[in-house]
Amino acid sequence: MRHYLHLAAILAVLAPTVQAEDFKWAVTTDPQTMDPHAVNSAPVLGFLNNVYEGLVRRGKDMTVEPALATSWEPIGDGQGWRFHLRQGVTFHDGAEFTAEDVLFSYQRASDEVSDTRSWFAPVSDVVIVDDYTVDFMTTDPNPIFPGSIANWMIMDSGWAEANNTTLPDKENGNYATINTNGTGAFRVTAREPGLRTVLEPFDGWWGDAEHNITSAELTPIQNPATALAALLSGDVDFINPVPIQDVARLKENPDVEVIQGIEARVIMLGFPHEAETLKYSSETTDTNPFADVRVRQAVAHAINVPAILQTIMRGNAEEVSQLVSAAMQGYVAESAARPAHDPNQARALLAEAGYPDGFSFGLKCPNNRYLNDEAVCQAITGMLAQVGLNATLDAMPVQNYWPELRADNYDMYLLGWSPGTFDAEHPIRFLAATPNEERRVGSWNFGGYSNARVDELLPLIQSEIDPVARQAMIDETTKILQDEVAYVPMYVQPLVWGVRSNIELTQRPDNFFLLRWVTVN
Amino acid sequence: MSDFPIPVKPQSRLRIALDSDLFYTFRRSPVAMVSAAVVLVLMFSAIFAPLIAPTNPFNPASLNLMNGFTPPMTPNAFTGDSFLLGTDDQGRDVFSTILYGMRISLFVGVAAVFFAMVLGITLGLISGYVGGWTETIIMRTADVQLTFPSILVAMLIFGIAKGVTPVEYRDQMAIWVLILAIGLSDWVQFARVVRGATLVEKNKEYVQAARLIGRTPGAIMLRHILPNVLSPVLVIATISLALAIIAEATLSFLGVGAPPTQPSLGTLIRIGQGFLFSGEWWILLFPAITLLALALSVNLLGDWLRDALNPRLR
Amino acid sequence: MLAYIIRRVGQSALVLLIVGLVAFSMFRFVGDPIDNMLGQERTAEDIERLRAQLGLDQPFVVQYYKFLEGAVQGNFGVSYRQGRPVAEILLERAPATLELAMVSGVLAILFGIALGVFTAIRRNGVLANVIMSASLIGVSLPTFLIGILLIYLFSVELGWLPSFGRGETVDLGGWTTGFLTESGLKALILPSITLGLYQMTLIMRLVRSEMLEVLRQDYIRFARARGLRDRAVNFRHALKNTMVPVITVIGLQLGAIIAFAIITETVFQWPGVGLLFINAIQFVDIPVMAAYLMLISVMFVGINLLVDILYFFIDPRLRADRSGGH
Amino acid sequence: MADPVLSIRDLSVEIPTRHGIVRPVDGVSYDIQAGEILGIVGESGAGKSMAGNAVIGLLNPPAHISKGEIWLNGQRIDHLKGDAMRRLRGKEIGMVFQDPLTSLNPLLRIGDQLTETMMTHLTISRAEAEKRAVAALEEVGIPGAAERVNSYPHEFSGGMRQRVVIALALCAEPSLVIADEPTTALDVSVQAQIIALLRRLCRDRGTAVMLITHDMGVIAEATDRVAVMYAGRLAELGSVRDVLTHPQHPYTHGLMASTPLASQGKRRLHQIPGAMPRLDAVPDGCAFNPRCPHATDKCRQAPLPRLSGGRAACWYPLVDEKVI
Repeated sequence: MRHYLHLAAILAVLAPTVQAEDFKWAVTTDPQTMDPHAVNSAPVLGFLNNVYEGLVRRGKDMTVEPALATSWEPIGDGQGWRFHLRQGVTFHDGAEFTAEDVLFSYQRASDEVSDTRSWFAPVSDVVIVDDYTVDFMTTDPNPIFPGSIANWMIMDSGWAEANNTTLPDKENGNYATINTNGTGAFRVTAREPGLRTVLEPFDGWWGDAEHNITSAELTPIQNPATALAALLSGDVDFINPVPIQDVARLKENPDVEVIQGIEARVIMLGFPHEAETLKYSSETTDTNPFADVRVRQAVAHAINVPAILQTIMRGNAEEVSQLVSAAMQGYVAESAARPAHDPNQARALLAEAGYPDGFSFGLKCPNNRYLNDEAVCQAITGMLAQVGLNATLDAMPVQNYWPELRADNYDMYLLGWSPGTFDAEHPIRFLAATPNEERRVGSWNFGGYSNARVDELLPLIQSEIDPVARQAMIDETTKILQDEVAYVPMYVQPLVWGVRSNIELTQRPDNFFLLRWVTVN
Repeated sequence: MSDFPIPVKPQSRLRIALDSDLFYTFRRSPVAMVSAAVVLVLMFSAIFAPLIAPTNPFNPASLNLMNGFTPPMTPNAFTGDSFLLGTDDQGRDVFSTILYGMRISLFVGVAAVFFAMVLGITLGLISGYVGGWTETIIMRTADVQLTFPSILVAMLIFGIAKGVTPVEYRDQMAIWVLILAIGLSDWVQFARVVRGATLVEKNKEYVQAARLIGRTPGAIMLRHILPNVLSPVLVIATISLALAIIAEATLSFLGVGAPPTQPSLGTLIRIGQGFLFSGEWWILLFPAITLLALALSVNLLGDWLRDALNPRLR
Repeated sequence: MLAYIIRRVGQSALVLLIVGLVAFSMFRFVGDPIDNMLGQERTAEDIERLRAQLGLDQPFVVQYYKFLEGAVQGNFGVSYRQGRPVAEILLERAPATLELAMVSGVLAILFGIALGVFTAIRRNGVLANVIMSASLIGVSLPTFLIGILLIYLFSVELGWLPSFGRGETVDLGGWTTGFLTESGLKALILPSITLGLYQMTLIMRLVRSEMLEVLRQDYIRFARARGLRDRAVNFRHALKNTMVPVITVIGLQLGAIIAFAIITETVFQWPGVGLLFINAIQFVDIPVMAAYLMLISVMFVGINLLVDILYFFIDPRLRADRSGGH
Repeated sequence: MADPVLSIRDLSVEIPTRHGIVRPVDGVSYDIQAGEILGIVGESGAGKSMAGNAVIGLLNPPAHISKGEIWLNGQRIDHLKGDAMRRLRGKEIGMVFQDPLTSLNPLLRIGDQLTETMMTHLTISRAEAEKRAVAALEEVGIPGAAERVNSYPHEFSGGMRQRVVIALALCAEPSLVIADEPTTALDVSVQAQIIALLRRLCRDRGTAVMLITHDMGVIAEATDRVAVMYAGRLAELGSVRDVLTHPQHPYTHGLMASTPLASQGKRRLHQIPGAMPRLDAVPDGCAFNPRCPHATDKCRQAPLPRLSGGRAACWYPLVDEKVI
């Protein structure tokens, strides 16, 4: 039996440190790994942006700004991009940052086992020009490349080799799964996966500190009521997200402030375009009404988005007509109008399509993925029922949801999409293009929506350097998707953060929380 | 006192019931009477919910989302509609939802307990009467079952049932799966009690006599042993009912409960707890009070029944 | 006695095997771990590759066999979610749950027995009846609601106690304890009440009914007829005789405490194995789920064994009976 | 004659029930002298145990003494409550129950049960109590008493356990022992031993004994006087020889006639027609009148004569009618 005691630990605890700059925050999901290349998910990348840095980064308004690269320019006529690296940067362990690390991080992040591999799909080669200059060669001209690698984080090659973590290991984990060594403004000093992660400012950071915190602690709190209680009681300084319904109450509370924004995530309904028949209908068993564009239009007209926003979202979200929000690059302002809520027109369209009495079908919905997803689906069920579309709602946890969608077990489904590149091309690639394994497109197009013109436009959009020409093609695609009602985009999910009143921080539209913009008063 | 000679004279069933000691102690216990009244009123309103409830919250077409979050007895800001107990996030009348939700809770609870009871009594009778390997297998299974916490059992069953049910039927399955899950996690105590009582009864003279005159084991178990073990079973059943209703609520909290479009009381509470801090207290409070009243009354009745059916404690 | 214990251990091993098999057969239905392990920009090919790497494409019997093979050697695999050995994670989390369960269990047993004896002795007293009825409130509301209400009252409104977590902990050679710090002790209060309330009610009611049963036994009448003091009759004679069934149930309830800790830990964000399990379900972390279920089973089996052994010490009759087999 | 150890005067016990108040003991009076064994006999439900319970103060609520007095060694005890009564139990009044298998706490060693009892009532050290416990067991004829004090009840046979029970009842040397059917649960072969033991111990110590039984054989064998109870009332009270051989009450007569006594040889047993009335439906007049072959209207109407001077509570006591 071990019985030795960490006296120092006890003493440290018994004499609480009197530092007002201790900052504690809570999120729903713990970053599952500390490896920046292992998992491409918002909780991981958002957190690691405090610890690791990329060649470029996004500012408070999402603009691409220099980070480990001080400047960059296209090479020749769209053959690639040249990045000039920042000098005098050191990793947390003291190692110096050089072009070697950039190449290593490219190799690591673009490996088959890396989840970030798709970022480098356009890249044909990476060439070290000198210690502080690196060229990224692309197969086609790629105008948005610098912005698309803003979350690609640079790891020290020497550290990775020394700790045998030259490749990420999702399945078994390795040194980098728990340990970090970035160049960022904060370094991880304690990591207890799923419980807490403690950070401290990195003294050797190259940038100017805009924060005043001396220590920060992240705790995942899953139950929203508990998280809110923790904020209200002052046990934490910041929670993300705040349950929508509590926004109004929190605003009245002088101890707490609510910071709201519009997230990039568009919530939409999807259809089984390819299916022969409905799966969950009690009477319409030999055909698929959703293959008819009029039926899809009817759905769009049946849904009263303003009512959803008014009640369930409590006026904290904005409606949207296309697959990206207005904050994204490539948003089509002239197509901003949503189909009006018009039950009569919906009924007329259904009659026209041959379903004057409507039909029954199954609506699948996650219940722990998006803000109030289940409640929204319930409301949609009610609205559709009013025009004769009798949906049976099946709401389930997200771990069951994706397999269901992949198995085509739905007649209609709810989906949220947040473009990782902040560009309209992203949803076109994943949601609108005809699914094609080889070309790596349409991987989230569960319904198999297919339009030859969209498929034709996508590669052109991807390689067009001229912003005007590119936007014209996006306009056209957006128009097609709207006309055909490929999806029914409804609203943009709101960002709602809750902070104690003595905290100042910055909310970035991608829902990333950066410690370097936090001030404790 | 139990050895006082008791005269046997023919009486009508009602007369027997009214004259019984059970009814007598019932009349003497205000707690029992109040609880019974509460349970009866709640059961009645649940059964006749479609007649009592002002709206049908399970019919999505009848809902107006703009009625959402209307406080009790206050006109809605947009629609001007007013509701006795207010509305929830979907604009459903809380009063109606409680009535319909109680229907589901009671149905799940009663059906689950009934299922557990039938299963437990059957297995208990068999293992007690037959003995040998049959008994060993049944009672070891019971041990395995006890080894597993009931909510975990329920979660496992829920998971498996979701998996094996054909997708077309999955939506209607939720309720039945709940019944199965709660019932299966609850049969052991019935089986144990019945087995114990069977072991005692089967050696009594009347059972020996029945066996001697050639009654089949099935008939002996049903006609002779079963009636003698019913009173402890009844007590367990009552308390299990309350537990089943709570278990359903807990499962709902863990995300494996009744579907939100047809919420049970537990689901209502799960939904309502999300509005505890936001000021819409009525969405949580009224279902919670109803559940409390229901479970408390059933428990109190079970308590009373246990004491009343145990003549030695009287 | 030894033969008995050996046989029990054998049976327990069988129970564990069955538990494992059942657990593995159901993992397929919990969901698909792949989606949580891959990001938004995964391809169908990525999915297949990862699935093959994890062995998820094999029949569950094969997966089960592989799990057993590892488990026998003390290797429970690597968490899909955390990429760390499951055994390590469980060991890290176990102290939190065990401390919580211990405090709740002790509270439940102490108050349960005391109130049970009280309500049995004063069977017709007003206070006893009030306690009996009031205790039912604890079992008439779902645990999660009680927890949330406690947080609302004591953390948010009154600000007396922390709303979540374990507070500061002290590391005693691998065992983190919350017993040694003020914040750790404070953090224990609400969760242990939430967790223990139900069990306390159960134990109290059981003790009461067993006491009533024992109090009308001849030997209690005989003890009274010998003029023994009430205290001696009630505690030395009566309470001791209620202990066999009470200990059985307490044993089972200890297991239930650990199981119900799932809910309490979720509500209070208590960093124990229950929370780990709930997270594992959410992320379909099969190795963690499997190991947790095995851990729970081992605990149950161990507790049951312990309870049986306790009988020997309490009831002299069993010491004679058991040698022949039972 | 010295003052009696126990004197019961017009004792009534009542139980309120939903069917009205029942009186399982109704106006009963009798004395027991030191060293005397009084047998109480009657059918089950006749109130004999209830009277014993009333004396030792262990009536189960809602049963209670409604009337009458109980005097023990010149002290009135029927109104004593709580601790005062408790001090008498075991110390002044010992009690032996019917079933030795259930009378002993299964979880405690018998030595502990003995010392516990003695130390409750006598100011003696534990060592002294342990010594006395061994002596007490020896006295009741338990072989190897010095070792057996450490045994648990289940390690004894039924007869041995009843000896232990007697040792327990007598260990604080009470002046009165109430033995409630002490042999009913025992094998016939050991019944006589237990009765003999009880008789010997009480004679030696001059303890008064109230021996409750329905077994006429035990009465004949062990008691000095006998009280016959019927429906809560005393039917007949007298010396055992008188009552057994010359019963004056028709009920006693019937009871004797229906009892197989060894002396009687083979002969058809007599039956009393009917059954004892429910206690909530005791007929007016003499409780026995519906079953009595000699009953007249007087028996059916007039209040029952109380047993005072005479032996039998009967308008028409049988005179010298031998039971053969």
